[in-house]
Amino acid sequence: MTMNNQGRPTAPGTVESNELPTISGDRGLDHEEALIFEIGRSGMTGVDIPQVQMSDTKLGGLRRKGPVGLPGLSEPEVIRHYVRLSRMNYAIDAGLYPLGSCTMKHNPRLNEKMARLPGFGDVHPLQPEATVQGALTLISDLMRWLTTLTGMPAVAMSPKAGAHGELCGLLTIRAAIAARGETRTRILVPESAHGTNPATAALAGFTVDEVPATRDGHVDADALEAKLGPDVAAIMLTNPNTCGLFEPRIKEMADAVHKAGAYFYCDGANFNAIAGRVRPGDLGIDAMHINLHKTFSTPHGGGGPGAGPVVLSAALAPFAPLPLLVQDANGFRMIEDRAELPAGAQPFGRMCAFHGQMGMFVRALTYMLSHGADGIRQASEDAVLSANYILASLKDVMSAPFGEGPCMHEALFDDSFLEGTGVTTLDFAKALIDEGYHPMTMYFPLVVHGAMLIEPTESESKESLDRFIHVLRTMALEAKAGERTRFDGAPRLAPRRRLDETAAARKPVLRWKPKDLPQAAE
Amino acid sequence: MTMNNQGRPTAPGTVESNELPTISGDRGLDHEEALIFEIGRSGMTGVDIPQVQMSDTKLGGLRRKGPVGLPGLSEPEVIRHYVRLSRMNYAIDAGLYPLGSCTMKHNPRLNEKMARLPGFGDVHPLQPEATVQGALTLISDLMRWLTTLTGMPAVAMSPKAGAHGELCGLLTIRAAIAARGETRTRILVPESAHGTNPATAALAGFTVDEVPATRDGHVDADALEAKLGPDVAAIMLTNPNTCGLFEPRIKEMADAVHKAGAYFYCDGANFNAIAGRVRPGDLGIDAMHINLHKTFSTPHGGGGPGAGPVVLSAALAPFAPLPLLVQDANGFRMIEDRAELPAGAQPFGRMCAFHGQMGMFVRALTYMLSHGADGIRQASEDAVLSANYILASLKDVMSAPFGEGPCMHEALFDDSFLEGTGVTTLDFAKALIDEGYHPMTMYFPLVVHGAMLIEPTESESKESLDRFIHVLRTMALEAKAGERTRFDGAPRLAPRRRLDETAAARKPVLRWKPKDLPQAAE
Amino acid sequence: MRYLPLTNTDRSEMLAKIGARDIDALFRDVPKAAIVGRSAFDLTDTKGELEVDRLLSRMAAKNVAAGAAPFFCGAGAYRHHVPAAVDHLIQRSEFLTSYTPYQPEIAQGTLQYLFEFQTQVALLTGMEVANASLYDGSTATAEAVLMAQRLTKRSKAILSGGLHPHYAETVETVANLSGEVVRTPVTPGNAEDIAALIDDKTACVVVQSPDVFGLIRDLRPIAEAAHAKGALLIAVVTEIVSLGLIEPPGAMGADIVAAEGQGIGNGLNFGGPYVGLFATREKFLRQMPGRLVGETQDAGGKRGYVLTLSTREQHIRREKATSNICTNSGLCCLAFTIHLSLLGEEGFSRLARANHARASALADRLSKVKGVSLITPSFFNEFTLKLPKAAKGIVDRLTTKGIIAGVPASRLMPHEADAANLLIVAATETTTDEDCDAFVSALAEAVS
Amino acid sequence: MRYLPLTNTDRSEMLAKIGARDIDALFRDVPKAAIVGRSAFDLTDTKGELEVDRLLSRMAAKNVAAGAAPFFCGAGAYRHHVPAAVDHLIQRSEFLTSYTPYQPEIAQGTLQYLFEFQTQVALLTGMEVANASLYDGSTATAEAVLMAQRLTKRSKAILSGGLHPHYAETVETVANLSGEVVRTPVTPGNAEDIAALIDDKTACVVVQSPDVFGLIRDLRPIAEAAHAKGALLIAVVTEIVSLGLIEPPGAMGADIVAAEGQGIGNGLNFGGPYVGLFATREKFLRQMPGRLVGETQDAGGKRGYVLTLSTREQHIRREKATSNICTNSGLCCLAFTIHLSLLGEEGFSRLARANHARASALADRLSKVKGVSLITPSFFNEFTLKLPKAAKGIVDRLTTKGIIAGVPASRLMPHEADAANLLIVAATETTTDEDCDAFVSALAEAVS
Ligand SMILES: Cc1ncc(COP(=O)(O)O)c(C=O)c1O
Ligand SMILES: Cc1ncc(COP(=O)(O)O)c(C=O)c1O
Repeated sequence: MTMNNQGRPTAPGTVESNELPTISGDRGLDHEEALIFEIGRSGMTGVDIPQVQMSDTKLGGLRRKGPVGLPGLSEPEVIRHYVRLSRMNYAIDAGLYPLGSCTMKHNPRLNEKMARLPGFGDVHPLQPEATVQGALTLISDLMRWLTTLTGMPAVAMSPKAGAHGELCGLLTIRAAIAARGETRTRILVPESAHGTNPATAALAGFTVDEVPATRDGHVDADALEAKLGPDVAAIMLTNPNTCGLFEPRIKEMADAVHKAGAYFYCDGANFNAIAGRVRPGDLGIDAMHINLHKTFSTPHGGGGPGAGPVVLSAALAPFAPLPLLVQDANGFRMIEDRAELPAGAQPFGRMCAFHGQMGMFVRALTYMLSHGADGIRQASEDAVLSANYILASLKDVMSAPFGEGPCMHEALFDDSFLEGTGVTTLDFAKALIDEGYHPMTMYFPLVVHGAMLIEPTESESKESLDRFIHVLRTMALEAKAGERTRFDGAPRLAPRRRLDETAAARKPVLRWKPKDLPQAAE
Repeated sequence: MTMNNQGRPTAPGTVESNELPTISGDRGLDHEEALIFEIGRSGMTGVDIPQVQMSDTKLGGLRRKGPVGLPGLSEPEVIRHYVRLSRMNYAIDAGLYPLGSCTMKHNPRLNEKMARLPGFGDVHPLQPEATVQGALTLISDLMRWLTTLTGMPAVAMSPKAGAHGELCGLLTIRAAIAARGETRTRILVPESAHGTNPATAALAGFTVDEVPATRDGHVDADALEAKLGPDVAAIMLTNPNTCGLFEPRIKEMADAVHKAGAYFYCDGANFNAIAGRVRPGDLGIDAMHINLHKTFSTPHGGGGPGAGPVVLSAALAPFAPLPLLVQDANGFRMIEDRAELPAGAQPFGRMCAFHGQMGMFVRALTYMLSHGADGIRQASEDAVLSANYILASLKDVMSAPFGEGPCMHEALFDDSFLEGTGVTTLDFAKALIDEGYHPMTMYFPLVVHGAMLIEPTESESKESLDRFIHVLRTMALEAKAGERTRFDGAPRLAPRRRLDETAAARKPVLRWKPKDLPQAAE
Repeated sequence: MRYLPLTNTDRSEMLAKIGARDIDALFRDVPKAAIVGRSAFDLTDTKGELEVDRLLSRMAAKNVAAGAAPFFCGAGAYRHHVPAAVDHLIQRSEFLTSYTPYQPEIAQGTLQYLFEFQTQVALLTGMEVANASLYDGSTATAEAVLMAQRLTKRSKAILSGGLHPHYAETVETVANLSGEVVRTPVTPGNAEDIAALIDDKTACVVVQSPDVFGLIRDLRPIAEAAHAKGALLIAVVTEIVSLGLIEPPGAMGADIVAAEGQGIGNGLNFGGPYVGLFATREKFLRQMPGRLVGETQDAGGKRGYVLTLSTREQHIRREKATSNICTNSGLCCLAFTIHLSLLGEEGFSRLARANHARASALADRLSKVKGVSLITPSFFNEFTLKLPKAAKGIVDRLTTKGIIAGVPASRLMPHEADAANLLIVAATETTTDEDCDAFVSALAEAVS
Repeated sequence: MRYLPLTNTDRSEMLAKIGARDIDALFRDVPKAAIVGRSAFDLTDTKGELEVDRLLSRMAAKNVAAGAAPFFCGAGAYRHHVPAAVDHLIQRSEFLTSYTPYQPEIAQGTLQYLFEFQTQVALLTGMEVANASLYDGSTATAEAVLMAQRLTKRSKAILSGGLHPHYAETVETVANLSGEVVRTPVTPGNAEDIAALIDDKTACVVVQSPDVFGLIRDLRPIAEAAHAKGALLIAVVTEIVSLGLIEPPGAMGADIVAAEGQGIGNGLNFGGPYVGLFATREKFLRQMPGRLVGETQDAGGKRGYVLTLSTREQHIRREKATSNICTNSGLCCLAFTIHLSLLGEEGFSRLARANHARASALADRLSKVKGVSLITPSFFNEFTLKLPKAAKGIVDRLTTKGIIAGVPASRLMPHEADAANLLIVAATETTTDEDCDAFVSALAEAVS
């Protein structure tokens, strides 16, 4: 999930190190590692491919003239390089990852194994359909799980992540409106919305109209209804919302929206709070993306890949994008062209080449089959229970802007408890790093000052939650007591101290260059 | 390779830490981790197995009465536990591992992939031979590589590690002598020999007679020849020897031994120095084990598993243990019983159940096919070159007991360069840990005082060797200059400071016990 | 359930601490009517690993894996050998289960490999800067068109007929909203005269090389024509390995390169996840979509890496962002960058040569089959054949013989009448002589 | 060569530094005659990964994987489902490519899991202490006999006829050197009266339960008899999963337990590597073979683990060591301990129950086949059938039908005339109903 502190570059002053300097620069098991371009040398390679004879005659005179400029490394060096880099990373497998809005839950290893079965991992998107019936069956089974869990009649599978799903949803809505011969240009988006929502609305050619939040962290339903009008195409609501709360007036808002001839797009990034307990279809939602990489645990190391299927109401279903999966006497088939459309289908277009994130589909279905409907329900309950446990255990020492709770799967705090301490939300979060934890989401949602959004997920034991709570409580009390050592210049125990983001943005160095060439940015 | 400092338990005095204490006890990416028995709780499990109905009637009245006492953990907890533990380990993949006599070379990942092919990993040792012809072909191919590389006519594949191979070799010799109607009880073993040599000789029912080393680190051939006699069954020589030197008078010794009616057993742990360049068969060797987990890179994390096939001369071949792999019209067959023996075969017995370390065989053959004869030769040359480069780069600041070199694949130093500095071999080695390196082998071989045996293997780049040399040079110069800070109480930057081995041995605590039970050892 | 660490005892203790009667109390805000029970879902319950493994393995067994047959499909996804080290390394817990490197102090591993990835992509494409990936080649192409429209403040995008039809449709879907998209006629085996169509309303021309038929395109004249009219040239590459042998778009005047990176480090995966490569000129930096990693220093003076120029992105700029992308292709970048690090200059060029040699030899043999002709005079590892009958029928026929003969052009462009008999055939380093023999004889038989 | 980081330039620079003319100069000590060239080896040269992968995959394809057929072999190696997490974790670089934890400061990961492993083995077997593994069950049994001979200073070892013949031969091979080994007659389906044979020269009796035919043995009377004569009882377990349901040897008076741990965490691997489990009484500690990990503290007062009591071992005691073992089964212990940690009390007992239930149901059905009878009244997941014909022929016949029907007793004991018609059949949680149906009907047909 995005961290707005990234948008407020920090430039820490240099701090002197009280560490015993080593000769090598490495420290015990912590190795510094140069860039591959600094390690490699020419002539070396980590693969053995025979040098074949070959003529230029079929290259249209466009044979590459110069070298690419890639460094040469042997396999042992490459392995050591990436193993060392990996050791500089925090990960779910190493500890609690309470990054609000990101649902960093356990990624089961069985999912990885299944995704690597040659029958899934080594099939081509365009090989004859007779040879991929198993793959198409899997997609159809996953579609059934998604529509059943959401209580929606249809789902578009091709979107490659949540934001892509948002785009898919809005384009479906756009098409539906056009099919009615109308044009509607405005989309209502709460100020608490995730950045992708307004960005997507703009991308889809709509103007964004912000809806304020109430003092208790909900969307102001009255303000929203007041903003409805003939030019409103849709509202984009996140539910549970980005403050970790369920919108109590959601059905009422849905009715109002529909009455106004608009559609209700729901950002489903927080589906993990309600899966198996609440069906978005019952709430009057017309379209919702599901982040398979969050709710259904497909690993997205380093920031991806994801998958963002979009469930659709009956009103929107006909406008789903190509390709369309259909089943007939000869089995499953992907309809990739308008010429073969089933009755009523009016696809708005195509989201991407081929038919979506199959690798993620395999993992998500494996997750669903493993959990089952009962396990998915239990997971949601545990996620909500854990967030409330954290809220209840910390609200007396930290400040919960929306009071007593209950919350859904995320516990939100603001920085008022730090007022006057000189400790900022950033300091507080960075101090968590020294304690062996990944910080919570900071400065999001924007409706709360110095927000700290904690999403423990269902993957933590009570013992783990208790340890985390103990650390946060102690930190909060220290901060209030004016004991700042732990916070000033934190982290101290990580592979790096705070990094100078201002300098990085002022003189961007976005790639390695051979020493002789000047850095382009300079 | 064994470290004799283990035999001299060290008990460091407690040192006070100048570290910033954290609330959690964890420090950045370094997490402390409790025992699974302290983490788990009853009722929890990391697998979902249906509870089946079952009657006791077929259990002979011996159904388990009490629980086992195992802790219950969920999959996420188990994964986190082992990931955290792993992060407390040094490994080849993370850095140079110059552990003399252990040949800690790169373990190619392809080998792991091949060993996991269902056709190899999921076949049963006793399933019908018609269904395992591929597996038997693989063993036969590996046998061919081993006999060709060593220039020996036969090989026994079942031994499970080097020491097991030594036993196999000596039992073969014992059987050969018995077949001659003789009894010979004495085995000559150089004092520089690895501990497994005398231990194996004793296990095989022989008495051990030590042969001294010459001042230049070779076996004293004259002393050896003088010790030969009608009661000598064999000599056990390591070549290249444990000082990292090739025995120049090896053929002469072999001839003398044979003349005396004894056999020549060679410890092949150091085969990596000569593979592809020298054939032990040409040196008059009768039996030699090959540590596939060293020379041929089969991973043996945490101390195993290994594989120790034994190549045999024509004189010893008939006495190889069961099972025997033979090929006939119907393909390959394992002879597991004396009734079916081919002409001349007089197996001395059986080393273990089934037919050896198949998983290691797959990896070793993958290594051999990948390298090829040329690559294996190059690997040996690079291993020897790298060791000599280290010797040449350090001999002026450290002390090389056997002078100028050249050495083979290992560079041996003693502690005379530390004399009077107050820095011991142990301190010196432990200081390497803070520098990000695994220490060299210490206090072995015993023929050298305060030995430091460095085996870089062929897997390191020149840059990596240069960094290592720079660190060692600087350390040696500091030690000589009396700058002890780096050495006293090192390591300081590892997950643990020096551990109290004396206490561990005095009051052994070899298992976790529930708090209420007293530790058995107390 | 094996993935859920809370016991029932834990749950009640936690509820007690919260002061909630039961779990339902925590769902207080949910309209009662909207809370459903287990029965609302006609779905199975928890299954053990063994059972799930069996179910999915059976499904997988119903597919013909590319490696299990003579296999010649390309058209945007290519089967290459990925060294075992790649899959081993990307499964390192610290890579697999980390997320976007928002906390640089404990994400240097991810940040450094992304910085290396950006450098590799810039080098391959011959461009100045590259981002930290987009979803795939098709969405990267769409982003490129939108970026060109922003940069030129012009609306028209001209798409070459040689652009992969799926890519063209993806571009149209989004770019039509902000402007107009023109597609030039499909000219299999020939380069259409796209330069002629460029006018002063043109924001960009989009040309793929090698194109969807495998033909290698000379981008230089197009770049000149575009630049002369103040338009940008967007070069699309669907087989990234081709850049080991062919002149990079950057050297031919491309302003933006949008490419599919699947061919390096990533499997076929039935279409995804893949990795979108995006490179451009330094001066266009601030209009780039997607994440960027930059070099900087930490408070201790050590070199380090951070996400930078985020002011382009949705989480800062919201509706004014250069793109709505958030999650990208992290792990696929990692596979890409590891594989390319293993290859290095030497390995990469050998790989490219091996591919071209394979394809050339196969093309020679197939075009000797009676009634079959090669229509792509130049190509890298993929070419197009004209068959005497409809390609789809031939492919189906060969499939029954256990040969996956390639992609019928009609599957991608059903409306192009004269594409009906065209077969797009790819061969890579994984193609064996036996594969080729089987294909040649089966084709000969099928067309006779 | 992809695994060798030195370039030729590096090599000549290094030779220069060394002051050696060429590489041969470094092999100075090797007798000239003994230095051979490339031609001395009739072996292939370097091959790329793709090529090696193909070669070995073809070999592997020539075998019938247990998972690819109805499969009923046991007799010392058992097919169980190993959770995916196990293989993922043992491939962590820090586990896979580390070695014996000689440097405890940077090997706590290995040392702690070995300490946990020792605890688990002690708990499973019901003994006080266990070591950090031996090679496998058969060599562990041999070590146990040698240890008993040392402890009792007696020479005779009595092996039960129910002991796996490969184990018996392994014991004989080493124990005969130091004393005498007596094997009691084989009594399929019955417990021989071994107690009667124990005399005051007897160092130990070795009894396997479940025995090689699957029969569960009551060790209590044997332990009593042995102890009465000052001898030790060595209990052997070849299917470790049985201890989830059966009374542990420790509770029945065993002095030493030698077991095969393959059944937990480790695959069949055609016979190895497996993991030898070795547990005994605290008072025998100093005569134990193999490595031991113990708890201690570091200089900072933190709890930590080290290799301990090494004064028993070859590297210290040399010819007086309790064993010559050095390299053991490290990674296999790791797989074992991870799998067992995943199972926990609950999972392990369910697993054992599932195995017994499967085998019981199958035994019932097979023994109803005309002419077939069950000769093992008690068993865990493996039992023995008496067939009307030679078992080997039946097994071969069923093999042609794609069914791996089990292990003919004659394969293990060709000299036992009345074993000819005996078939040893195992069923585990991986055995499906379809597997059983196929087996039952095929057997019925084969024996009729
Ligand atoms: C609330 C919310 N909406 C949308 C998104 C975008 O989803 P994705 O990152 O999969 O594109 C996110 C992900 O961070 C999110 O947290
Ligand atoms: C010289 C020498 N001989 C024998 C051995 C024993 O081999 P293994 O550990 O495989 O039993 C070793 C291994 O450490 C060794 O270094």
